[in-house]
Amino acid sequence: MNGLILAVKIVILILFLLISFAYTMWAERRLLGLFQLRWGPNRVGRAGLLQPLADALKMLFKEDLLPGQADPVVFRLAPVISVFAALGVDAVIPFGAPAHLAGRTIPLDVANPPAGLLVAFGLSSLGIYGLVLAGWASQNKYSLLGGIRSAAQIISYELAMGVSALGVLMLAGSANLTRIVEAQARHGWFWWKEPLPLAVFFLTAVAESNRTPFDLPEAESELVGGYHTEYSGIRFAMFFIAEYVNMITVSALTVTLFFGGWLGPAFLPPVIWFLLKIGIFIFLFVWMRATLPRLKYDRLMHLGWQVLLPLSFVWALGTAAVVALR
Amino acid sequence: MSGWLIPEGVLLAGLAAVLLVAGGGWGRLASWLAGLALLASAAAALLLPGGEHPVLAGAFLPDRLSGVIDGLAVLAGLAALLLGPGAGAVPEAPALVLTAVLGAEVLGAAGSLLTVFVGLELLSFPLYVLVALGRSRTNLEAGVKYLLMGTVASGLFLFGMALIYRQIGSFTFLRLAGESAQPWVEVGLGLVFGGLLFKLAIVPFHMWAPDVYEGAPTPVTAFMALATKAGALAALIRVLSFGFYPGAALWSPLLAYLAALSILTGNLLALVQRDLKRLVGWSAVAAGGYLLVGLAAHSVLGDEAGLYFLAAYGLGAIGFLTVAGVAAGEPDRGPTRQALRGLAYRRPGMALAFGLAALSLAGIPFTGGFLGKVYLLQAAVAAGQPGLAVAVALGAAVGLLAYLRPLEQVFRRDAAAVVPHPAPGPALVLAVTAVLTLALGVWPGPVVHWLGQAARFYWLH
Amino acid sequence: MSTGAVTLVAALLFAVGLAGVLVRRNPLVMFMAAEMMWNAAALVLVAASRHWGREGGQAAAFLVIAAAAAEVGIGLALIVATYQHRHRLDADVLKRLRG
Amino acid sequence: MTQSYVALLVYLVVALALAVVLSFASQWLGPRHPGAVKALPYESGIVPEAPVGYFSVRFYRVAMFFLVFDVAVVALYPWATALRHLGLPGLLRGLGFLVVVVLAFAYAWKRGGFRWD
Amino acid sequence: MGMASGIWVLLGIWLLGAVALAAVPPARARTWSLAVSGAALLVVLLLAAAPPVRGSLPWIPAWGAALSVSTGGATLPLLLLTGLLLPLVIIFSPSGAGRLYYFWILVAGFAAAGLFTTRDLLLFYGFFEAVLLPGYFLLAGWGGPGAPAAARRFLVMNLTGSFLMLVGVVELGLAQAAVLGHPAFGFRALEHTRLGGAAGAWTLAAFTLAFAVKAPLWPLHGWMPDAYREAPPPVTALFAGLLSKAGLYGFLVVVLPFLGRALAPVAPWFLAGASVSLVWGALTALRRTDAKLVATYASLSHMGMMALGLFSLTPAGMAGATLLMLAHGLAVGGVFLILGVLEQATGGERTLGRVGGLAVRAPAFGFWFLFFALAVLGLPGLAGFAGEYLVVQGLVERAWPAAAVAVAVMVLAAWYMLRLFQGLMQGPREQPPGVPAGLGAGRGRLWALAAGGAVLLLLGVWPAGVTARAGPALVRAVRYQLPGTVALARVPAAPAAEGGVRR
Repeated sequence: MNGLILAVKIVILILFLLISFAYTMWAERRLLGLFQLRWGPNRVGRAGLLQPLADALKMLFKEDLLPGQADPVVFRLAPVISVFAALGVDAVIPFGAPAHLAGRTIPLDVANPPAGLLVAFGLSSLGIYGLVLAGWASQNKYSLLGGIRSAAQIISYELAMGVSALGVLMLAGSANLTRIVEAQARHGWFWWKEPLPLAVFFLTAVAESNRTPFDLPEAESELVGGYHTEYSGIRFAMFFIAEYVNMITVSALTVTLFFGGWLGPAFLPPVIWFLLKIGIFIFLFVWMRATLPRLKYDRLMHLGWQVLLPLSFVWALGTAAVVALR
Repeated sequence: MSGWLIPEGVLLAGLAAVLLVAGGGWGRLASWLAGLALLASAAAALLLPGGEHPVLAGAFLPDRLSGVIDGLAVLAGLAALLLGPGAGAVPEAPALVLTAVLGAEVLGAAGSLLTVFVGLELLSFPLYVLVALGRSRTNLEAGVKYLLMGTVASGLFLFGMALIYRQIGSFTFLRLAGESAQPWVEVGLGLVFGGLLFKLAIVPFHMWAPDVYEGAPTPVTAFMALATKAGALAALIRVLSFGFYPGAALWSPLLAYLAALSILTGNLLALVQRDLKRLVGWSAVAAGGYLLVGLAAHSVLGDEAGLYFLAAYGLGAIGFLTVAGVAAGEPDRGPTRQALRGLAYRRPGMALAFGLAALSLAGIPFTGGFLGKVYLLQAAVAAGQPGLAVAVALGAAVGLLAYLRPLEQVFRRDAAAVVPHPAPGPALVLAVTAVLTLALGVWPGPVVHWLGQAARFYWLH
Repeated sequence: MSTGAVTLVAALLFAVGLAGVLVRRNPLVMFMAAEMMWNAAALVLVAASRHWGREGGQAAAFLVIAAAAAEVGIGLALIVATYQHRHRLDADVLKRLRG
Repeated sequence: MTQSYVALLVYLVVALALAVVLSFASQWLGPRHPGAVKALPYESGIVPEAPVGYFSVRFYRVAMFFLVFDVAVVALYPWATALRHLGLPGLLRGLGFLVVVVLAFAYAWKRGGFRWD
Repeated sequence: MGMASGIWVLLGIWLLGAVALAAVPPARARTWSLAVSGAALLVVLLLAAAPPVRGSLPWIPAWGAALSVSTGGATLPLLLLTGLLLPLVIIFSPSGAGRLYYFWILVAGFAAAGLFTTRDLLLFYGFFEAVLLPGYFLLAGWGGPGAPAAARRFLVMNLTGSFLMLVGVVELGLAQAAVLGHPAFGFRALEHTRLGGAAGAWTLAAFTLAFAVKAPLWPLHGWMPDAYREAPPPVTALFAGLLSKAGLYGFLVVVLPFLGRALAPVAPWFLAGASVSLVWGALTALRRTDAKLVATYASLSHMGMMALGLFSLTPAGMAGATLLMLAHGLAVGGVFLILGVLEQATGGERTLGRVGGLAVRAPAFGFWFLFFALAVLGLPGLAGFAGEYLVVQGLVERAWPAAAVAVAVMVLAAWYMLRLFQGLMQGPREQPPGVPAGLGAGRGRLWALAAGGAVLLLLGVWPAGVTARAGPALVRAVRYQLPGTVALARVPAAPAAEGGVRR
């Protein structure tokens, strides 16, 4: 029975992620169109709703190129790692309050390890390997530079991200994501207690998913796509799957840590609340992409190491003092 | 008072200050600060009355043994600072030296395997960097080699430690002492010994020593000769002697064999070396063997002897290398015997210091090295290991030749090599090592007395 | 999983690491193999910690990880510097120092 | 608890399988017209001359900073989680640890480790 | 400290004299060294005039080791030898020698004086090795073309023996640790040692090895010919006259008193070894044509003679050997010094048959050469004779075959010594080209030789000056180990026998 429940949950989660990836992409293109006073994809299906499907099919039937000098194994491994890491994180994020079904309590997450936040961070860190290895295995100067840049950027911002989450851990007294949400049910959502960490967390989250204004690794204008220059077909698409799933994931994490996860007034089911909140953050992602220019590399690193990291450190210390002395 | 780990604390505070000063690029000020911190640490170790109670739940045992080790480590650190580590002279060098000394001090006061591990790594990490600091190919190679071998050795140590913990549920020597002999603990101890013997450069864990000693900048080699050995010896004394772990005595025969092997191998291979640093590297292998003689005796006397010999050996090696370094002139060139040609006529003072150091290393009477060997022989004979004593004697005979060949060059009259005047730092190091070497050899009474008390103390725990 | 089984796995890891150090010639790979030995130890520590119901082993494992990180920092720096010097990584090339 | 990890493992295996299958889809479905020029690295149309070289040592620096500081931060997680039970002594000990971390950070900053241009 | 201050002063003179050379201008080094050795000789003579003294300073209390010194027993004769020989060596030293040369000479004086006065085994060991260093450096630095190799062989052979002996030293020092609660290295304490069985045997072996190499005795003399030949003549004199005695002195004051119990059963083997030394040396001396080598092997032979005296384990043998050490040291030292002068004069040529007739050109040197050669072979009326007589007497008491060998070799000795004299001094007159007409020897050198000769003469007519004083003390020292020797001496083993010793 447990196995069946698990299987159902896994299938639902993966389907959800794949579908929402597709429609996040669609939504982004449509929104960008609106921001830029144009239409965006609106021909395939009603309002372009079938556009993602068309894109996917196109990608599937493209030729799969392998550059002559490339390391064939690593070259093929890299996108797998990216997608795997992106999908993996979502296993530990609770999507809603435990459901009661036929006398059983079913937690709405695939897995609930005691230190779920650490697992989430750990799995998401794996994603770097995908980018770096892609860059390295392509044997292309742009790709290599893109891969290395992405590694430097992601690990730099990961540090600030980790520190910004410290305050939440202190307040919740647990690294378990369900507990953190429950704690917010008791003490109120954490965003108003931890506004600065929230800002840092979200910013670093944007950087982690290589999104504008932190999309240096891809930087079409200078790196011709960066780490995925040499990729084609579905392998090329996989990096996009990873990017968009990451967007969803980090939005979910932000919501879980700072905005009470699935919590919300009872007139809507918790899962819907959760999805709504995620939607808001995805909108923010798109908004930022439409509005902000790309940072220069040195500015980016400076921001990560010398602004975000110390700021969140100081804030974490303050939180520590408050929590310990209360 | 040192029960509160004041020497270590002082060093840590000094380290912080030095690091910040070095970060600003004020290398000279960093050096002075580091020297000050070292002196303060030694003063705290030797002048403040020993706390002699376990600290932090037995993780530290600040007693007189730790005082001895603190003193020796500080000596090595001061020598390194005065000799000016690293040809490139990065401002961080003093901080690295300080960290390594801190590691040795932690080892000296270690009360648990975990503390030993921390001390070991604190000692090793800066050394990996210091060895490579000259940034020449040789330096870097030596650094990488040391790093690789050191990592493996630490791996052995760690796995042994983990096995012991798995069996008895604790890291502290106090707990280990209470256990009865168990096979898994024995296996763990074996691995732990492996890791520690590596630092002592005992055959078959000696492969790194000649290469690293040769490849490191001379001041760093000098530092290693005393400081790493001090740290490793302290740790081994704690593991072997402090705990009275019943199984530890079983290791004595094996240690005795390794000691004999190291002594003979080290001395024989020292004999054929042209490069003086490499010579010291092999002699370090032999010296590790000598130290192991004391440990294999598994007695108070043996531990005292080990400490005494260590002091004598370290001073000798520092003096020897200092002269070699000055004589070689360019920091990157390995000092060979030829660089010393005619030193006795060009720079009689340096020649005197070199002679004392070489004779002490060879174990000639009225130098510290001689009495160190007598001490060790006493321990071996008293422990009923005359065979080991004979190995010590034979090794000394071979080793003599090794040191004699450079010494011959010093007195050669046919052609004198150009040797620059030593800078104030090296000159001071030479003066101090020469005086201490002589003092240890001529008037050892007080030191012997003091060591006896130090060693007896922790055996009585 | 029982402590014994974990220890067995750790012992295997340890052996693999040791073999890697002894057999491979690329310093980077050798270094990774040596780190594997460390991690084997950390694994045993964590398992033993659970076995005894004491947190000491876990703390020790943490310490090991921290030390390993520091070591990797130094190790990579050295290996990269060597690499820049000779553009090839091979322990057989590290022959300037006989040994 | 073990159940959680088993579930996680199963999920990860599924995710991995999905990723692997997906990645080979184009290879099976797509056309194949290999060519010498196609196999060249793409450099905006210019024929590549030198092979891929080296990149700035700055990137290694970032890697090492990350390594050291990230482990330090991870070490803070258990402390942060348990902080409400530790009280003032726990706070002080954690601060002691932080002092060292901050010291290292300050040193790296002062020494110009974070100068990126 | 008290009455022992004379000894401290003596040691101080040597050591400070050597160190002070650093401040002496190079041109004055020789004069300064002569003054130092003269002052030392003066102190030795004063000590000889006074009754035996003994003193002790704390050194390493935890080990039962102290800076103990005394002038009793065999010390004084050997101290006299040191005092007399060193000025001679300095006077005969080459004029071009620098400060470093004299430094090592004075250090040799210090080490020898320390070795002969100390009464602590650890300190004894220290000086025993310290004696080697000046020998090594003098040989390596100022010797002939083959000197560095010879010097290395000298040092390594000797130190290998010494290092093994160090194990024996420690074994002895710890022998009574169980009783005393700490090690003890003082001679007084060691007399009571009861090391038997395997430990005793191999301790004895270790000491024997070291002392026999140092003396040297057959078959451990491998380093000797090269070293003696390659060293500058004054240094050879130092080796043959002084350093070689250190080995025998070791047998006398360490092996017999502390390991006599282990030695007694195997003493015949030791006698046999010494006899071989005696015969081998003599026969080889007869066959060599290099003048220096003849003297060298003669020396080896005489070392065997002295060893025979010691291993006879009789009072007469021990006293005779002591006297012989002094006499032979002076005499053979003189021979080598004069050989040096001749060598200088002939431009390095010293092959018998290619030089000759030197007595005509330098009658004074010819005379003194004959005198010292006769002293070496033990002409009645000179000190050597009394010594050899006593040795033979002791051998007759214990092992008459050895006595017969000794007497026979004494005849051989006459033969090779005269052969040497004739070959150099008489013989054909024609000289190899380039040999200067006269011998550039100063008047001072002749006076110095005369002084040495006077001492040999004095002791020849008054051997009791040495034997009466040293004998009883030597016998007393072995009373716990070799009761048989005491019985032979027919002197009560009471403190009264050493009545002259003061604290």
